[in-house]
Amino acid sequence: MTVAPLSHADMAARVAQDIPDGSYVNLGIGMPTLVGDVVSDGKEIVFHSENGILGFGPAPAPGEEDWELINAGKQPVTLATGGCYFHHTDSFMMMRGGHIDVTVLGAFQVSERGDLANWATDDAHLPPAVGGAMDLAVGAKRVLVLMMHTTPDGRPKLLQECSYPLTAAAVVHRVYTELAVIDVGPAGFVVREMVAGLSREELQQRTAAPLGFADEVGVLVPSGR
Amino acid sequence: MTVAPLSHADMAARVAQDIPDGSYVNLGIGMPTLVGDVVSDGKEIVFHSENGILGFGPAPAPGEEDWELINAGKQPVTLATGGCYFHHTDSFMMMRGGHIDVTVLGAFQVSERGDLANWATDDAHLPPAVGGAMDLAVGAKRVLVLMMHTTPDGRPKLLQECSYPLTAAAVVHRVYTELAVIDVGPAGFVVREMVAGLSREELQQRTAAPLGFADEVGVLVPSGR
Amino acid sequence: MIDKRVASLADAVEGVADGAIVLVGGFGAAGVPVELVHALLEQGARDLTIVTNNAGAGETDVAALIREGRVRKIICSYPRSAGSIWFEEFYRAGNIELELVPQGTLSERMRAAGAGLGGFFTPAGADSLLSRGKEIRVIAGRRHVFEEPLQGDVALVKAERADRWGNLVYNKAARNFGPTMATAATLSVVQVREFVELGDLDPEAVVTPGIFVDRVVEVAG
Amino acid sequence: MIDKRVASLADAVEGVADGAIVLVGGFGAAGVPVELVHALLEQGARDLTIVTNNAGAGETDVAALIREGRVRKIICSYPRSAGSIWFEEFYRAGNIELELVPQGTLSERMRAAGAGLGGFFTPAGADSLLSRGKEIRVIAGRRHVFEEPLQGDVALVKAERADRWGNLVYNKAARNFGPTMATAATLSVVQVREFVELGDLDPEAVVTPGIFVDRVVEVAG
Repeated sequence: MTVAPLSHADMAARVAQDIPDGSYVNLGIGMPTLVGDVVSDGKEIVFHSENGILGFGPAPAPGEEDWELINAGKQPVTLATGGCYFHHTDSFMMMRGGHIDVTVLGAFQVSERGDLANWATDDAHLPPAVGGAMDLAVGAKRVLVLMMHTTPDGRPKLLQECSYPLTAAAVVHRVYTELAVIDVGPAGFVVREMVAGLSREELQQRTAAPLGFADEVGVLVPSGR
Repeated sequence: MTVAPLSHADMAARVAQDIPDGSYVNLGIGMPTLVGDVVSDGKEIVFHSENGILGFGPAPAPGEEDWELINAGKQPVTLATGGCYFHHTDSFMMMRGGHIDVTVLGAFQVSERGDLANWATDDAHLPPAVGGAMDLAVGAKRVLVLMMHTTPDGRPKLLQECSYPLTAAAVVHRVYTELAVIDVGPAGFVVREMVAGLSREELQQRTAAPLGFADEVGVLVPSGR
Repeated sequence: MIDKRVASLADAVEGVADGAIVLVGGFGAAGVPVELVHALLEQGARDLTIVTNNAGAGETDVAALIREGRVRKIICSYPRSAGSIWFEEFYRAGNIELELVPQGTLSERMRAAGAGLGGFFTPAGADSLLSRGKEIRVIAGRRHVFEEPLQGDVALVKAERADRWGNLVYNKAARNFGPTMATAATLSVVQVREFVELGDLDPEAVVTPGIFVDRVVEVAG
Repeated sequence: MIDKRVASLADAVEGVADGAIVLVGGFGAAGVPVELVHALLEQGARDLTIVTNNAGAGETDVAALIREGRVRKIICSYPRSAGSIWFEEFYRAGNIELELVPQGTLSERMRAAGAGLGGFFTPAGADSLLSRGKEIRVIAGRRHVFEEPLQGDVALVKAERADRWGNLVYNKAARNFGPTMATAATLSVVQVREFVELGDLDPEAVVTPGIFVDRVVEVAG
């Protein structure tokens, strides 16, 4: 394959396009946090952090960190004008209760029914850890997955059935990878956009479930960032 | 019977004696509210109101009423120094969750097992109404009942079984009437104190369940108030 | 740009459908969104289910909705307040349905809806007639009754101050059911005494974060 | 006279029994009652069950309790933080029991205990391994799992300011689990940065009313 995949920054920017102005958004730890850096041009987005912040802003300047003002990834943040604090149980009311408009999560695997596996692998060496993933996956109005199309050793992450333990069943609405934007619906995976120069067959080879294609498949063009 | 029963004020004062310093107390509407007027001599008691106040104080001076600062009986109150406000769901956490040390409630009937009937009679003419009675009855650490010993037409209110619909089963710890202070325990009703001049037989006649008596039965003496 | 402020009471209640479940804040007279309820009366929605602690008194707010025949059913804990004449008249004539719920359960059922829970077991009322027909379970040696979440289509709430994001603070015991109802309705509508600028509310002291609020209208007094 | 202030950290944790269930606040480093946990280490209670979001990191607080062999079991949502070396070592050697709970369920289970509820149904985790052996119920077309209340014997919480009644306010995101844990333990112990006079806290902005607090100790910094 000679095509140029999207960079992480481009992937995040593509997700950001799909987040409407005025949304309440929870970003998972890892790559999804990049979305926060690119989403704000012209839109007013309120970011939620599971540890009790609604409306947090960008990282503070070096030396200005407040370790009692951190996000779910334990990184220092700031409070946006209009932001506020609340306790954990109230925070998870927001998450589980359908009040978060959009969540962007990383994933190990996504099935064509929208099943999400993002909390445990089959590596028994590590103690299991789940955090807020399950609450968020069942509760957000729209679950977007931002992940690489395959594992580092080339195995597909888009599957007919997840082999890893599920986080939640039938919750993912859309997947963003370095190669494509793919909807998950009653018809299984439907490709909406593909990176320039990639063939449908090449994308299917990297995907372990049958792909449908939209009538008009858009083209993703790397920005060079 | 020639004995002088306790006045309402004396009954309230007798209840107040049994409330330890530092207690969190919820007073039911009606006669129990009188306890608030007599409890404070030397003790610091924190009064809870179901509508979201902890630490309310006495009624305001006439003309100083704030109709957004009212108690469960919808009467204007004040806020004591150290008091605070919270929402209804949190307020009922306190009540149902075992955080209120003492509640003083009125009752239509109390059974010898401690069953409480204080929300509905057999009068089908009135629409039913329950308020916070059931949450409080199951949740307070100690449930004290303050009521007249018999109905206005002379029927006993202390019974083997309540004939009115129950508020909660086996919750009442002690009953205070104009005639006696009566514990409710595994042995049924046990009289702790009786008003001066009343015989055990006379008290039993006014009670529709067998009365036990403490080894030393104290004497209740009306204050004249 | 987020701006939940609306210009009029009519805008605030626009779109409430016939048959809606409407959560109405207040305990006694404190925290009742009187002007919003009157706007709903004007707006004309019928066949409503009203969830509120009391059943209205006198001729205003929920009592007026009942008097005008707009209320099919009321879900409340204490409909027998002084002056609840319209409720009592409709109730005796069989013209209004009543679902009586212990007050803590009423509040907790709305919270469960707002929190995305499927229901809960409570000891309150488990020994009473109000648990008839419901699942009873003995937990830790004690009878509990299963209670379902209570979700509203609309919540009408009164608060003290709001910013354009819909962050709210309340006044004293007028807070009561407001914060919970705001979480439990598809459309949460709030009347406030005063709009403030974004950033004017102390972030440590916001009681209802704006995420739970859809429309805010200023009603002086 | 109510005065919940105690003079020392040792007084604050006095009486914690072997085998106690101890709720420990904090998320990451924010809101962890480090000094109270160290006082518990000094106090010597063994065979503890610790309920906390993470499993400690480095050599301090919960990690130190684990290192010293005081912790029989940990109930948490995310024991795999950077630096959780003592937890990982004990876990691999089979010397500590782990009950993994989704974070919202962890918090909600403690709230249920504090609220006197017998448990609740949640959709979180209902499709997952974490619901194995638990009751599953389809409610409104969706799988839910039944979760039990989680009551502590002791809660260790960090807040910002307290008065002698135990009313608390917190600092920013250090609030996290503190308000819920304070409701859910038989003995709630709080370290605060500062004592204030009764009446100095805004009654509209108290986060934890004193009824949920038993002891408060001042720890500067």
